[in-house]
Amino acid sequence: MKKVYRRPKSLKRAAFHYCPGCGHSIVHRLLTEVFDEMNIQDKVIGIPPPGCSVFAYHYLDIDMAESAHGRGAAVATGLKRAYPDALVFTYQGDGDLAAIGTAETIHAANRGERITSIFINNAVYGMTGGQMAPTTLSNMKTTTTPYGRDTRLEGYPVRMSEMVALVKGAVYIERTAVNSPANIKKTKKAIRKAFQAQIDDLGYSLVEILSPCPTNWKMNPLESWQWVENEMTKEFPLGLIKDATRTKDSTGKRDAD
Amino acid sequence: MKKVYRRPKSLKRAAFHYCPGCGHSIVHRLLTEVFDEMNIQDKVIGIPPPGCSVFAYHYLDIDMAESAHGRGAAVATGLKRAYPDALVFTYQGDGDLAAIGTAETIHAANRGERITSIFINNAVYGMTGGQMAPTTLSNMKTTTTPYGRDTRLEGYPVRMSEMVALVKGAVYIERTAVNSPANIKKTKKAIRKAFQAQIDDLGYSLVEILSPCPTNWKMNPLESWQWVENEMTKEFPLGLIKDATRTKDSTGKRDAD
Amino acid sequence: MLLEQKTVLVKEMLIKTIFAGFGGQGVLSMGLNLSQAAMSEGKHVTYLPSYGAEVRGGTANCTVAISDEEIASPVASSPDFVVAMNQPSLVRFQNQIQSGGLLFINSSITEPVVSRGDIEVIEVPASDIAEELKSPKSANMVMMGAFSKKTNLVLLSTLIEVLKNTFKTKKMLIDINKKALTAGYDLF
Amino acid sequence: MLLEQKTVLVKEMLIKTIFAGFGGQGVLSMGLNLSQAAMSEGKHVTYLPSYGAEVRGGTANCTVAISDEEIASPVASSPDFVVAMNQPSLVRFQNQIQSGGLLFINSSITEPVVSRGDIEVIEVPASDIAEELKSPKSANMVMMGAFSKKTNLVLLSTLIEVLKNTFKTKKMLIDINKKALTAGYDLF
Amino acid sequence: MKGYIEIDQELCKGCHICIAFCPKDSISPSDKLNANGYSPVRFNSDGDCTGCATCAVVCPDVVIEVYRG
Amino acid sequence: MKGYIEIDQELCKGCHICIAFCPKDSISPSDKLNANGYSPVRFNSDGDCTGCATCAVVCPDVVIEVYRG
Amino acid sequence: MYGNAAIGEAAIRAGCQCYFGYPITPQNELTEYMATNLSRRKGCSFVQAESEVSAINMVYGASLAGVRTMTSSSSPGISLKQEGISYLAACELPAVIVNISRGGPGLGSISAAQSDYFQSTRGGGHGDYRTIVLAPSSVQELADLTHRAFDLADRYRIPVIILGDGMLGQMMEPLEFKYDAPSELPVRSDALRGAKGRPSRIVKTFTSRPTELEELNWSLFRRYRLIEKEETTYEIYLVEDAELVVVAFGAAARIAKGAIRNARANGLKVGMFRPITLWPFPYEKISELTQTTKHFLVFEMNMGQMIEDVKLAVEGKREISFYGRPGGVIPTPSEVLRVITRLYYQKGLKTEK
Amino acid sequence: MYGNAAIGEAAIRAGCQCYFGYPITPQNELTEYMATNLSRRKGCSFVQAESEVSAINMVYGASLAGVRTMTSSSSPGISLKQEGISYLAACELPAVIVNISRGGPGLGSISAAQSDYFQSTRGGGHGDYRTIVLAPSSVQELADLTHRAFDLADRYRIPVIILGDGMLGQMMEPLEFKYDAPSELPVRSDALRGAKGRPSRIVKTFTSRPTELEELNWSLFRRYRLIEKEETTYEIYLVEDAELVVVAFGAAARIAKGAIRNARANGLKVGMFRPITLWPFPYEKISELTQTTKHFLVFEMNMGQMIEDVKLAVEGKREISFYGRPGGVIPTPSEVLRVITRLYYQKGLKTEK
Ligand SMILES: Cc1ncc(C[n+]2csc(CCOP(=O)(O)OP(=O)(O)O)c2C)c(N)n1
Ligand SMILES: Cc1ncc(C[n+]2csc(CCOP(=O)(O)OP(=O)(O)O)c2C)c(N)n1
Ligand code: SF4
Ligand code: SF4
Ligand code: SF4
Ligand code: SF4
Ligand code: SF4
Ligand code: SF4
Ligand SMILES: [Mg+2]
Ligand SMILES: [Mg+2]
Repeated sequence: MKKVYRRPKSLKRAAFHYCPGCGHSIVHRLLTEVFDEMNIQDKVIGIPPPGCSVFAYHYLDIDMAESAHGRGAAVATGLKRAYPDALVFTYQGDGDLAAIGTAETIHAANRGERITSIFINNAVYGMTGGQMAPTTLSNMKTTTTPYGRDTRLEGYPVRMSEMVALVKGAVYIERTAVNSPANIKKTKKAIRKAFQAQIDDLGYSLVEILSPCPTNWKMNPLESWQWVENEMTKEFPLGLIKDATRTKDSTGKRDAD
Repeated sequence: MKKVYRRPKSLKRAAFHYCPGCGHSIVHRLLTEVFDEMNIQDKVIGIPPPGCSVFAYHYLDIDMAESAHGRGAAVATGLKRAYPDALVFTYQGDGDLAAIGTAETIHAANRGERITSIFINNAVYGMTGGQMAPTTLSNMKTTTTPYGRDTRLEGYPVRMSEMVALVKGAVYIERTAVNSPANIKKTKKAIRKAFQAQIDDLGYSLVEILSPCPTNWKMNPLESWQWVENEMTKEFPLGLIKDATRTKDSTGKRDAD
Repeated sequence: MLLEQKTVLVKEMLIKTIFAGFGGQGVLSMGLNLSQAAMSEGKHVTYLPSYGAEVRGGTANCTVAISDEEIASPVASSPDFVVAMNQPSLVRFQNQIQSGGLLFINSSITEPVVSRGDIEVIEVPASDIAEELKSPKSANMVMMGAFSKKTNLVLLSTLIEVLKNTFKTKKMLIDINKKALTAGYDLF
Repeated sequence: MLLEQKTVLVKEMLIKTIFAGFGGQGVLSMGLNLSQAAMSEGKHVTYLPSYGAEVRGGTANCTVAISDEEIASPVASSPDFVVAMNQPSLVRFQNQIQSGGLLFINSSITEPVVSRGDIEVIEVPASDIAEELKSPKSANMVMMGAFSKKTNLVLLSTLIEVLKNTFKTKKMLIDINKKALTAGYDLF
Repeated sequence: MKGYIEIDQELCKGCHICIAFCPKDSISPSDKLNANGYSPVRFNSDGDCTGCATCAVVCPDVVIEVYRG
Repeated sequence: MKGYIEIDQELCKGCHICIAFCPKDSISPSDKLNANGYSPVRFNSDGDCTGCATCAVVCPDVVIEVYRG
Repeated sequence: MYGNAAIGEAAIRAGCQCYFGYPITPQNELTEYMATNLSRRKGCSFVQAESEVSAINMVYGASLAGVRTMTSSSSPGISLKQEGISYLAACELPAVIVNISRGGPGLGSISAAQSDYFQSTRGGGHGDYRTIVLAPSSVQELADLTHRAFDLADRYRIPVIILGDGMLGQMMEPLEFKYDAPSELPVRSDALRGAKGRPSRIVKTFTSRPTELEELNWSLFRRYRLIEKEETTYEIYLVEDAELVVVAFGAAARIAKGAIRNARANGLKVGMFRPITLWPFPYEKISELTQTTKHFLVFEMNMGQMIEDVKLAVEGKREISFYGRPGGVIPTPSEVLRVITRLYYQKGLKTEK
Repeated sequence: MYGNAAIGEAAIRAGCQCYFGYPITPQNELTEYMATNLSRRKGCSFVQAESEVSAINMVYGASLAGVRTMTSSSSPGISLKQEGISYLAACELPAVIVNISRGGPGLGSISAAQSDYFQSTRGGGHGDYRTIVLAPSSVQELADLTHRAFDLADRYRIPVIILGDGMLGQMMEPLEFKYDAPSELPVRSDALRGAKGRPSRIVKTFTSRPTELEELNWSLFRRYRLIEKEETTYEIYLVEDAELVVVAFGAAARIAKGAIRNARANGLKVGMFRPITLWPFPYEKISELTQTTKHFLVFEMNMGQMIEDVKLAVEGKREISFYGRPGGVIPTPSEVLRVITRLYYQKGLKTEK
């Protein structure tokens, strides 16, 4: 018999430190599958965040550098400006990208930095023990919303991707999930498109990925995968949010919308 | 004969330090007219920014406190949470609100803080000598875009109000200008509505005001007023951007959109 | 030489225990129970859980220090007692134990491959006994019973008092945990 | 007393001038011209413009220090010379001038109400003369001409050389400014 | 004359915005300078000012008071 | 048997996601523990695994290799 | 009660009305305690800010309104607060800032360290200003000093930093609260609450006249001198006859104490000096000790920061040695005992007869 | 050329490839110089960031890519960069950070001050780290030290701070550049540029093993010791026979020099010591001076910060006086002369025969 599925080449042989059922490692795998398929493993530079994925460099066999919390887009900007031949991506949690990193993300996108952001939306601060994230659902309990997120005091789940879509330098934005075979495959496609937009020198690309966090949601893995489907996608509808890759030529002269 | 126009009561008798033709002082006057008419002079607390309007407290006869650059919305949040009886507003430039203060603004709006932001968009950093602002128009020359703003490298004019409108805690957002009698009157109305939203405890309100900066635009005052009309409003269309004050009851329980 | 002896002398008044196991095994509760019991017996106590990223791997541990005097450090680099509820904990901590110390092993799910002769290994089939009691979750209390018997650090009765306090409103839990404690205590 | 004298002695080698006026009057150019002229005559020179919020009010000023030695501070709290191109500048700076110093006044638009007798006031109708020359913008150069004659800080010819350099490509401007300089120089 | 205005000559900055917006050409430039170095504008009392207050609405420095009646 | 899979017993975290998604019920839970304290799942070689690789696609820990043919 | 929770409870009992924070290990339990226990108190407010920068500026806002307010974070987050702290100090606004510090620099480690001593005592922000810095060394003291921090902040209109560390924040120890929560929350009389029945007020530092800012600096420093005089606090332990004095603060001090107990048992005349206020630093008392003590050992969980203050106090009169472990390594009492013992014999100090 | 522009031109000539900045007075001319002159250079990049926090993190990114990179700001903006600077130091990434400082604390004044001495030399960020700090005192030196800053940053893989002030940044003085721009821009060999033909690389500090972080700290400090040995720089002026030595840096030093020239003319034996590297601070040389000098006067445009370093150097062997003006007040040479004269006679120092 033929081996039809094997570990991607760009994925190091290390045991993931993530909790059982966590979405982070799926996204890691998809990234490395894309690197292998596009043959860009030796051009890619990744910027992982403080967050559960802080150790991403233990798994992805590419050049990587840690960034300060929320500053991925700024670090990637500096790196890409200094060395435009690289393919630079940030890997960021929802606390990282949508709270402390709001300004960096929006302005890097607006400048049309030729970088890609992989944005893991798990509706909580995973690493620090399950505090409210900007993306925490209304009434959802977290360690800092012990009585449920009260939208009157704590605000509403922030749809960061829709917001970023408003700036012209962002050329490709899609929201996917890693909670089913079909969604996982779509996520991979989206990641591929995002890197392609960067290779084509078009502008900023972002893939928001709804990702289960069974530990902080206090569910078993399967429940958490279902919760993504049943609850999260209601607030964060899956699908393409913006695609200006066709209307925009690579000189960037034409506007994206 | 009857005096039909006199200086507002809440406006101190001090000579403005602004350049001839500048829009800041018009907005100051409108604010004090609104304070007088709504009779809220002794309830209002203002947070002026670093920027040309840093000395706003020399003119507005109300409690005021300076804030760090960009942090107006956070300061106002703290103040309002500590003393909800106050009517709190931030006064912010486009550098202040739309660059360094991006995150503070968006998240205060999202939490639906009961505060009002008066956002002076003059397409440049006035105070520091005319550098590019997030709102600088494409190809516009500033001291940091001496060859004109190159959207491929420096990004596009950011429409902050439209972005803030996406978050649910923001209940009233309008863009006006102070470059003609009609627009000035509309601006006053908008300011009034914004404070009313706060009084009604509905959420965050924002009035973006296109404002001439003859000095840094290197125009005479009248040219600058016309430039607002002919150039700025093309990129920043005037009018109501969001009004959820009617659909939202004061318990804040009902969603704003 | 003299110096060394004196040092040991003083140290004898201070006992440090590490409880370690998988996230779900209730190792932190064991530490808390012991701490509260020791406190109510009038001792100086510190309790220090593992925290942060360490927790991510699915294992947990905590350190309890008990003394008649002020406690200098809540950290135990060479604990007097170690309670290993699973294999990785056994592997991680067995070499740190102080010479002459005690190592408690949940022998139901752990192979007692211990590589040193200067410590005493106490095998407690805690999970099995808890299973027998139809309460697999209280393996930790079985272990605590055994621990209290072997170490004499705190009285069994104090542990039971603490339990009553912890589960104030949940009478059923008090009973089952008390049973588990006693079962462990009576093992030796 | 002796001490004081010596101090003055040393200080004589260092001359500080403040140029002040409205934003549009070209006071910064006056300072730059003087600085460059002094530099090309081999002097130590510092030039310090006003900056930041100060500029907002519509007034501007700059300080030029010229010396045969290293210059300690580019700031002039008591300048030797002040050139006041408008009334507010006159008001602001006249009391700072060093005893025995010179105060140049653009008398076309300024009333020389000077309240001290220990300085010399030089009235230059700079705006009027510039008007006569059909070049209202070059009032500043008229003043520079008068300044150079009265102070002997730098040669008129050096100032003209500097002008030539500044307006390299704009021949017309050189001529008109040269005319203005000379007109000011010839006033006294 | 239906109306008239008073312009604070010391605080006017001579921006001429009021002139541009006055529907009755009732305001004119001047070339005298005030203490701040600006040329304040002046009211044409021989014009036909209606006291419409447009000038006051646009004046950035709030130096105009308007009378009507 | 059209296909089969290999599960790395030491790295499997026993999350049972693969079980939930396998269309052929070819994976089963176990209650033995590996060194990391997890109960790895095992392949039912008597099932009718098609080698569809769905399990590998969903496995968060990338511990499944799939054979078909 | 955990150290972190102890701070939270003490703050509530001190009348803290508004807490603004942002998650970061190892201080999360404090933020969570406030979310659980402050958010539902009448008139109180808990906000999880979008960043540490935001949180400190919210504190600034709440302090403007005259209430007792607080934020907490750990090392990297405290770095982000530096601008805000400088503003608080400049505007003479009281506030309590808790740093449950961790290993650095950079993202570092989440284990306990004392590497933020300079940042806390020398002002990591811009400008000439000081903050009071309190260094607790037990859970009880975390609670007590939190209460004191609020009092000091109000009394001197100054930001007060509580410099703890991951070990203190995470550990549990017996604890007794000495105060109940006040029935009415305190409000400062100089609060900005609208200009009702009084002239409007301005809080600001910006000026185009440097002499005005200079005057502010002088007035701040006059107050700082007063604080130095009134509030300097320290603990001494067996120093009377000590040939060797260990100087340590916070967690390091309790570790040192353990070592010293053993050293004494071995006949070594060792004592301890523990600054409780890191600023104002007890220079005078240490200077006094130089008359009786032969040698100083500064022991810190960092590469050597407080040692500069000890040197400034000792002024070359006695020799000073240093032992430090940075990065989040927590030294053991017996390790410190070894250091003490070695040093003791090296320097030829006299033992108990 | 203005001081600010001089830094910009010197940076370009030093091969600076990427500049990231954010407007703030009094350093805007530097940002603008880079916008005008760097943005159009081949292979170079100028970015006006959305904030100072962003700018320093862009610098971090560019430094990762191995190029010479720089940011500049003034006091409040530098406070915001503290976290980023700590990361740069931790990850051993070279970078040049210019602080054209102004009056503080808070928003303060835009006039020249030296109140950021502690922040620069003690690490305003978290963790045990140091940055080299260069303090120019003329426009020529702004240019020269900028060049040196890039060299030092690369040689020691360390962030280097240039601590200027508004006076130096805004003034114009004759100036000569000693280097031409390199024809090829330098790239460090340890750059992250994709793992082509080599194993992949990781740049990070975070660890769950404190001992790993401790090792990093030790290795940093070994390098710091080397820097102290090799790179300490200072200027001495008429100290040989001086009874009184004025210690001053940057702008204050040039003012002091003017005062000293006059003091000498009056027969007072006064000299000056000017640290050019504020870190590493020239402790040894000052310590040496205590043998010949009777009294030290520390003169700073702040409330007294460098004086601590002078005290650490002098170790109580000589008396030290302080004169400072904070908040952006720029003292005059004659004011300093008055201070010197008064002090001279108060202390009964010997004049020239
Ligand atoms: C300046 C700073 N603030 C806070 C932290 C602590 N911190 C580490 S990760 C994190 C957020 C984690 O949440 P998220 O970004 O959603 O990632 P996840 O762990 O959920 O994948 C925080 C607040 C930090 N490292 N630095
Ligand atoms: C942290 C910090 N960075 C930068 C500055 C300098 N600064 C003062 S005002 C300002 C921006 C002014 O532009 P804008 O907000 O548009 O206001 P305007 O002057 O145009 O009204 C800047 C960058 C500062 N004071 N603090
Ligand atoms: S805490 Fe959540 S996000 Fe983090 S590893 Fe565990 S499951 Fe994944
Ligand atoms: S610089 Fe522009 S915004 Fe500032 S006062 Fe002048 S005109 Fe107004
Ligand atoms: S009131 Fe109306 S008519 Fe009269 S001057 Fe003003 S704008 Fe003109
Ligand atoms: S608009 Fe006002 S300031 Fe401008 S010229 Fe008219 S009166 Fe003067
Ligand atoms: S390959 Fe398909 S059928 Fe076979 S075990 Fe995996 S999911 Fe089941
Ligand atoms: S999905 Fe993977 S890790 Fe989870 S149980 Fe199946 S094989 Fe094991
Ligand atoms: Mg998250
Ligand atoms: Mg602006």
